Amino acid sequence: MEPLLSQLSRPQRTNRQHTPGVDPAAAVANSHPGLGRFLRQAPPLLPEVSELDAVRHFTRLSQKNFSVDTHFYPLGSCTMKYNPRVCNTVAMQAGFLQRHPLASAQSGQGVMACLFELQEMLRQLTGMAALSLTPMAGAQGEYAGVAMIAAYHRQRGDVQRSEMLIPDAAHGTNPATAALCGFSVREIATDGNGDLDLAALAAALGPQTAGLMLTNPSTLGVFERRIGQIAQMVHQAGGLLYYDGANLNAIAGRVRPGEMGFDAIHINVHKTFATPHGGGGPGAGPVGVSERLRPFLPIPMVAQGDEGQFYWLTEEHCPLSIGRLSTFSGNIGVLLRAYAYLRLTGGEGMRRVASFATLNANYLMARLTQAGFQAAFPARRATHEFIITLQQEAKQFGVTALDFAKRLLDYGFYAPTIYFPMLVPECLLIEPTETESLESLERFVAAMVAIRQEAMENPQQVRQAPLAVPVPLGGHSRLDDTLAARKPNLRW
Amino acid sequence: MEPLLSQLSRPQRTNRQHTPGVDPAAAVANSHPGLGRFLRQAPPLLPEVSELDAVRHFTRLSQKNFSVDTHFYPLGSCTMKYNPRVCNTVAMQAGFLQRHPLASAQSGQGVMACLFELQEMLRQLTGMAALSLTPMAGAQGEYAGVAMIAAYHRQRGDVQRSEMLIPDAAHGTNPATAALCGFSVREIATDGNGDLDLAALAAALGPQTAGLMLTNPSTLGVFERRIGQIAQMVHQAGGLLYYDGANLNAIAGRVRPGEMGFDAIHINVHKTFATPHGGGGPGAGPVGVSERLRPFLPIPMVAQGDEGQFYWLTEEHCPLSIGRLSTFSGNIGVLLRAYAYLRLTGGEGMRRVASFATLNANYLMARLTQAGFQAAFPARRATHEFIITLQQEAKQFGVTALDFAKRLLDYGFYAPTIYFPMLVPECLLIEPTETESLESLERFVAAMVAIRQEAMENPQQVRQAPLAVPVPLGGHSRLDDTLAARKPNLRW
Amino acid sequence: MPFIPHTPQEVQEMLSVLGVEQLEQLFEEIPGALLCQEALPLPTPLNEIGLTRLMRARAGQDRALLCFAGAGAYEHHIPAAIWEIATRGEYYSAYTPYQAEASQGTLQVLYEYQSMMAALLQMEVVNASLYDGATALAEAILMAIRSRPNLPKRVLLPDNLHPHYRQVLQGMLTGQAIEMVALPFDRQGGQIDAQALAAHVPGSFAALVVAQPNFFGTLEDVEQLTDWAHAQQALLIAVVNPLSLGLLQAPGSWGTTGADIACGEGQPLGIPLSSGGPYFGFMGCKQSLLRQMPGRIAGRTLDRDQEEGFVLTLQAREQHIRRAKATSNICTNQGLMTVAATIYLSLLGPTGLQQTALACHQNTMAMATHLQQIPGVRLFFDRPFFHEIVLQLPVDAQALHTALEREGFCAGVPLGSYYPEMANMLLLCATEMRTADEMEQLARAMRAQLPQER
Amino acid sequence: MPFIPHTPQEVQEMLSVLGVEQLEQLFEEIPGALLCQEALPLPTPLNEIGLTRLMRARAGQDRALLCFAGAGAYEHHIPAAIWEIATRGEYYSAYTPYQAEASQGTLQVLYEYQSMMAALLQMEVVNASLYDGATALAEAILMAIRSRPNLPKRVLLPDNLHPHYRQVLQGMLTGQAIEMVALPFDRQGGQIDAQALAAHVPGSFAALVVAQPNFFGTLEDVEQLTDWAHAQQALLIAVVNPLSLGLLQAPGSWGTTGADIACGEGQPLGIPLSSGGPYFGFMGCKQSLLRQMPGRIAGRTLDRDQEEGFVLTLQAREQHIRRAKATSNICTNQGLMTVAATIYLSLLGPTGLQQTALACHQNTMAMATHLQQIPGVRLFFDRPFFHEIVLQLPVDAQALHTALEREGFCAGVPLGSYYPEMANMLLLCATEMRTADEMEQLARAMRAQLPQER
Ligand SMILES: Cc1ncc(COP(=O)(O)O)c(C=O)c1O
Ligand SMILES: Cc1ncc(COP(=O)(O)O)c(C=O)c1O
Repeated sequence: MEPLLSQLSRPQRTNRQHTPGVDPAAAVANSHPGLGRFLRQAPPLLPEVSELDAVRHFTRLSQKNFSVDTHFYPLGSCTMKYNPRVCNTVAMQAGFLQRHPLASAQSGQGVMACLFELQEMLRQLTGMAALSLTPMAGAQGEYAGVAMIAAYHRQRGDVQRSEMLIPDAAHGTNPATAALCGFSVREIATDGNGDLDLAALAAALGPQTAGLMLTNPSTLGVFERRIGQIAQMVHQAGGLLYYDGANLNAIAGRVRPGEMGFDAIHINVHKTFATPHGGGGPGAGPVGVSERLRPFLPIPMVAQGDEGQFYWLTEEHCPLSIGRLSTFSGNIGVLLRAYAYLRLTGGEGMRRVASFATLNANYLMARLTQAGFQAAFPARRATHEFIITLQQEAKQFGVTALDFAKRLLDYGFYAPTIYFPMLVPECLLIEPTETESLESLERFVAAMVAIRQEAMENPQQVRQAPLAVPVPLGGHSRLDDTLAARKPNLRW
Repeated sequence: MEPLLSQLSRPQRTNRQHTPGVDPAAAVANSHPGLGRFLRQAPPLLPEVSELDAVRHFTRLSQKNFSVDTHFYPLGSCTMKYNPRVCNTVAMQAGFLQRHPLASAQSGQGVMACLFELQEMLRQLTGMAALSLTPMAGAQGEYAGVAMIAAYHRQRGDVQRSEMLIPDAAHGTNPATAALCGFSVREIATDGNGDLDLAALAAALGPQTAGLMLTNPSTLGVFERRIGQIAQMVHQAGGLLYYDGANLNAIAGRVRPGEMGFDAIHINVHKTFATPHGGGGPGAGPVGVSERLRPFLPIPMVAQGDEGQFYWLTEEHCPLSIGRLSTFSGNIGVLLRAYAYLRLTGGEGMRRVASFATLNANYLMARLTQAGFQAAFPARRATHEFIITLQQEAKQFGVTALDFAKRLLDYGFYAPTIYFPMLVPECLLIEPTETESLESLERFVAAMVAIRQEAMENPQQVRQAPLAVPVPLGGHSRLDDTLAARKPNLRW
Repeated sequence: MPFIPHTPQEVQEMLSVLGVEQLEQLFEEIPGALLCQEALPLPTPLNEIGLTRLMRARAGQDRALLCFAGAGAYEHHIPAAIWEIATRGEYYSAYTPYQAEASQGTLQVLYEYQSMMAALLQMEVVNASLYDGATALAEAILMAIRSRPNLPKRVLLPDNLHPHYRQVLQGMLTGQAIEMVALPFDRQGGQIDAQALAAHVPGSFAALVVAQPNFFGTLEDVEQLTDWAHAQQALLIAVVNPLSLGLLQAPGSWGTTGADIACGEGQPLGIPLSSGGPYFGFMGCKQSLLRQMPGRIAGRTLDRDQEEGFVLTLQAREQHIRRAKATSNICTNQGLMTVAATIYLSLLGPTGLQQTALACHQNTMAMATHLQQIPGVRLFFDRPFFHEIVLQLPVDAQALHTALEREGFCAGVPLGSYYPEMANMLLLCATEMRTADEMEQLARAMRAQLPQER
Repeated sequence: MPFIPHTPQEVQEMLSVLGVEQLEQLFEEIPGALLCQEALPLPTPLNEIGLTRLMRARAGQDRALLCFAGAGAYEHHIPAAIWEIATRGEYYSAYTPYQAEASQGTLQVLYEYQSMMAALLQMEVVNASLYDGATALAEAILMAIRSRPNLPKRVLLPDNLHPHYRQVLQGMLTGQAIEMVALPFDRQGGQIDAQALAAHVPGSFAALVVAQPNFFGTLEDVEQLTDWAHAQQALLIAVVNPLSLGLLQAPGSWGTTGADIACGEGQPLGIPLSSGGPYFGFMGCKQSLLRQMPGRIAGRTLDRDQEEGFVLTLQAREQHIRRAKATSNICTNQGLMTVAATIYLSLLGPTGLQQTALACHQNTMAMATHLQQIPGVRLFFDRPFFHEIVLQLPVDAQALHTALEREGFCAGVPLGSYYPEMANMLLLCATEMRTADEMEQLARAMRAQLPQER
């Protein structure tokens, strides 16, 4: 293991190059006379390491990560595609980085132009009437959408609508968000084809229905074909439709959620629009709405005045807004990267992205199926992703989806998403994305086949995987999650 | 092994994002009518890889390097100290990067101010009368210095001076440079204390002597104490003194070559002044001179006019100059990094660098000696570096300096310089630099002790080292140099 | 193709494996009426040359102002090493570290982040980040309410809390029907009006929120407030500026037993201003509240070979396991920002942090001295401050601000839009980045803009 | 301390191991008279804040001009990925890869660099870089002379070679007493004057140098020149722009048997202009000349386990082994620049390189068309060019250049200081970076500066 920073620390090791010049002798004289009683007794117990040791430490640690820039990362639902480096470079320019959030709009016309155009492009792509960029991740976009649905019903005096319908296959953020907004959650079953069970939906709909949260393509990797009918049913019951836009990669530029009948949608720019995931964020979750929810959009948004100048829409302009979701204006640096990406692709490029994301997913599903793996929905077209169930392998060899996932690490692949969606047993949710080459896909198939062979011949070995990720990449055999949760060790 | 780019290539794989928009239909119409016969028949046989594959390839390859940012790198004579990241950041600004070399001085006052001040600072530190920044590495600085010595003698009509004296311990660039300048090389022996053999020097001096090239501290890691006497002897014989300034790190700000009596000096900014080595350059080798060589300095140099404006000194201003050494003005980007470093350290900081470089070298030498290793010059103070001879170990266990060096890689250390200087058998030339912590040094001692233990118990194992650098770091056991030279395979 | 590696031949090969002729056929399950027949009218694609040109022009349009604004986002020194390392592909392009064995880099950084933030805050446990300061406070309040199920869903919220934080809470807490009770501030010192507390009896609210420093930059009597809240059976939620903790008392040591939850905006720790984001929210709490904490948490554990390593832990709190019953809906957080903050803290160290905080304070002191010499200008609050001050002007603050912007200053934040009665007031900040000369420049410029009474 | 990790206690510990009390004692071997008693009077040290401020100001001072200058250094598109990767610490802070097993990253890149450059040049072997274009040519000539020991130490050097190259050769070849014989250029086409060749008989010189394109941007009859040189028993040294080889014939295919040595400036391949450096020189040659080649060379080999890997090879040519008899004194070369060039070539690929070269040519064509419409302005040479043209003006070129710089243009390079008879001429270049609009801007600005005759 790379030593902890605390182990590298030595008392009084300093990096003066980062210290402002303060005259210790004049410390008291130059400070507020009343400051004394507010002062910390002793400096914080932080490690004291040299800049070289810090650089080495964090450089070496970085090498222990699998990442898109180093490995195939077929993590379903996460769209781990290539994050063009140029998007980082152009976003990290001093002009953008140094601007204070409360500086006047006048002094920020460059960044605001980008944001305005991004709003417009995302509006185009989603087919929604209006859009706000401010949510800081998918889940906050969901929050904004569901809060708008709540506000809509409230504003109409329709106060009985306390229930949010959510398919059982939905991502965990959907029910969590509905709950945060004060709704009770009612699960709707999925049928054997991966579609929503319409009978169950019909049964659930009623005057208490605030809305339905849907992902399409769903988290099962298939397109909900009866979306028109579903939208009609929900609307007829007085509910609204929320679209979880984490899964846009295979349909962006091809189908527009607004035309499917959705009233609100969030977009994970850190998925479809290639902003990096940063080992856990930051992302951004712009939220779009149909005409009826427009007044409720979260602030601030960027608008363009008559003379072409950009300005912020705030509570003054949007009295019905659900309000502010972040201290300032959301993850602007991330939005700039999404903007840059969209300028590189354009409309034709987005269609191409969707085509090749779809091609890669379907091809990989076909090849794995040929190789004897069981697709969860073999009769369906895959969209950006698809599911393999290892139920058979689990039964026959006692080797689970988790074991396969861990063994893939030994083979130099990041693992697909496992055990989500929960309704497919022993599932691997696999999303190759359009930026992977045919060779990548073939190497993955070969690894899967090899692991199944191992599972047959030496299941015990696979159950212990990873045997050991090579040392500079981590050097670990399987880590004990249970121990971690039982005796939490959360700091040194 | 990471596959070769050529193995990742597929015909017609393109990265349109990097292609300018040319209309293929109008290719002929928009081209010069006479161009046809100059055209290449077929596009060059370059690999066709995607941007993601390229990013992955070069990112993964980078991880296979040991570097200062990841490992202790005690490579003697190379001063592998921490290269402050800020020096890279400030040098990589668009204002600097985008300037055309032939743009007017008027439009480059920012970069020229830095260069001018760097000239002045280096002049101060070396105690020379004047200085030119233009040489692109140490060896080119040497070339400039020796060419100036030649020009000096020539200008005085002193045409018989055809011989350059060079200590046997000197770096290979010294004799190679002297030869390049048309001198014949005469080696001067080193005495048992690592000092120059004065009798040998006296015997060699004569009317044919153009000069003496000396490193002080020498490549043996000791300071030539009788430098005053040597300078006097050489000058008396009509020769000039050249100072190889690769070894400034332990004396910068403490002793000035100009005051030792040197007439010309080059400085490796990629050693003492912390510019990176980049896996083999670029560096920069500014050259300083005493008053008598001033007219011969290579152009261009930066001067400051009466109104404070900076301008280039060219052949017009310096008719006796040895001329131009590079197409434009040398490695300006590297010089900016050196400038930044010097602004961070200042005069006091450079003294501190020298002190701690000396402390680390002496401490490491003492600890290795305590541990039973044989220092080449145990009675001497180490300067920035010192030599251990493994003659004993080679005799007793049949384990050579090369074997030790290779085994150190297995222990996670880059190896010290070996078999240089050639006059100490089985030598390790060790230079820890001031940026390494006490813990680094102790870990190195422990590794050396452990390897000696292995050499005793299992010499065969050490002789095969590296057993295997971990896979992501290269994954290799010892590579076969002989095979490489016997059957050169220099491209795919 | 840009970012798509497929060659024409490969496409054919792949399609034939799928038994289709055309890419379009892969969309056959989508109802035809929904399919867009052609590309949507986005701007024509640029190549990298065009994009770079465009974005340089855009960044160049944004005017570099000499920054004296704070109000929740601060211009601090950001060591160059931070972003040179944090943008390395291995950090930048990795996902949330679900597969621990393939994510030890990010996980160890998170663990170190948690450890250092815990030390800085003197809190027992810290999570791996939330979106930003305002949402971290919202989560803290939700957490406090959850952990005090027997108390009314009421929290006391001072008016001297950042107005944007109050706006965010407004939105995020209404869904849960949480009542926010405003606490007025003292007109002399800007701190929470101690008398107003008397109106609240034990057991009538679940938590008291205290910002230290408060929005006006002045310092609260956190000792008394903490003990008072605890005496009322309520939790004390501290909102702190992490950089100020180089100098100021850590929330974990406030009063007899310390704040229960500490949260705030992490931006001062190495994150560029960036017009407002991405930043990150941090949160620490007492061990006893751990299982109510939202967000991801990294933990140390062992592998099969008994080697130490790191995993995401206590995931049973989170939405992907607990779904509607999770402690929060947060999923993606602000990971990369915590990498930056971790490097920041390691480069500054205790001394660096202390000196930086001190320099901020002293610069603001010096700025206050300069500006008060301008006729008609005075410090509005008389209490000790950290690095922000409220300046009372003889004119409308917004107008002066606009005038100074023309001169190249971002002269703080006019308070009128937040506190209508404070239309003549400006909230100003001078961090360690401001030089003596720059403060004089500001004073000169301000003097030039103001009526010359004498 | 900045960049020095030692704590006071550690210093004491270390000194006591050495048996001394003070750091100063470690300098005791140095004669006292030589020791500086105090710090030298360099500028006061800055912290990183101050340095960054200073360097921003300095970079900001350098004016961004719209660049139509070439003359050996060209503004090309540099994909962002290149420098994001090349400045990774593992490349940036490594030494020359002496320990092969610990340097496989750099070594494989060098091998790939050599392979791609060999393909681009169509030369059999390529080294791992030299300093820059001019010194690469100097080395090529030295190499040619060494490999033709029986011929006189004379080389034919055209006057249409970059004047700076000729200056560098002047210095670097005199030490070796090599005679450089000037070849005039044709006044119509700018190419080497074919008639002038007749003066040189077989066996009277060791090498002919040909620049393609030449300094004036026009194209030489390389087929004939190569065959002619070979017929005289001399070597043909090609100086080429690597980017032009996306379009133009590779030196390895010139004439019947190709150039013997090809060298040049690598800057167009992903290296920023940077006021002139660091760039890199490249060199390729025929297999038969390999052992005369200067500089480092990476080779593929096997390890003990028969795995393929890379080492520096043929080191017996180099100064650290062969010392005074080495093929060159070069040691440190321009390593990191070749990493950048390797990434550049891999991102552009054959199509990208071809398209880029074509765009350069077409833009220069378009520029020529625009500018020739200005009264009194004409293209001086009538031969086909790659991406540079010489423009004859009705006024002094330097004066016009200065005037245009005030308008924001770097309007090429006035030729008067290199060729006194060409004081009215400007060498101009339009790479793929220039837009149609920018070329019109230049034309408009130039027209405005010139006397309106009609
Ligand atoms: C289907 C789905 N919905 C919602 C989310 C939540 O998005 P975020 O992580 O950006 O909050 C995710 C991403 O994890 C997702 O895959
Ligand atoms: C003692 C000595 N002299 C000269 C040189 C040559 O310097 P450079 O490699 O910069 O050409 C070196 C570096 O290798 C050296 O160590």
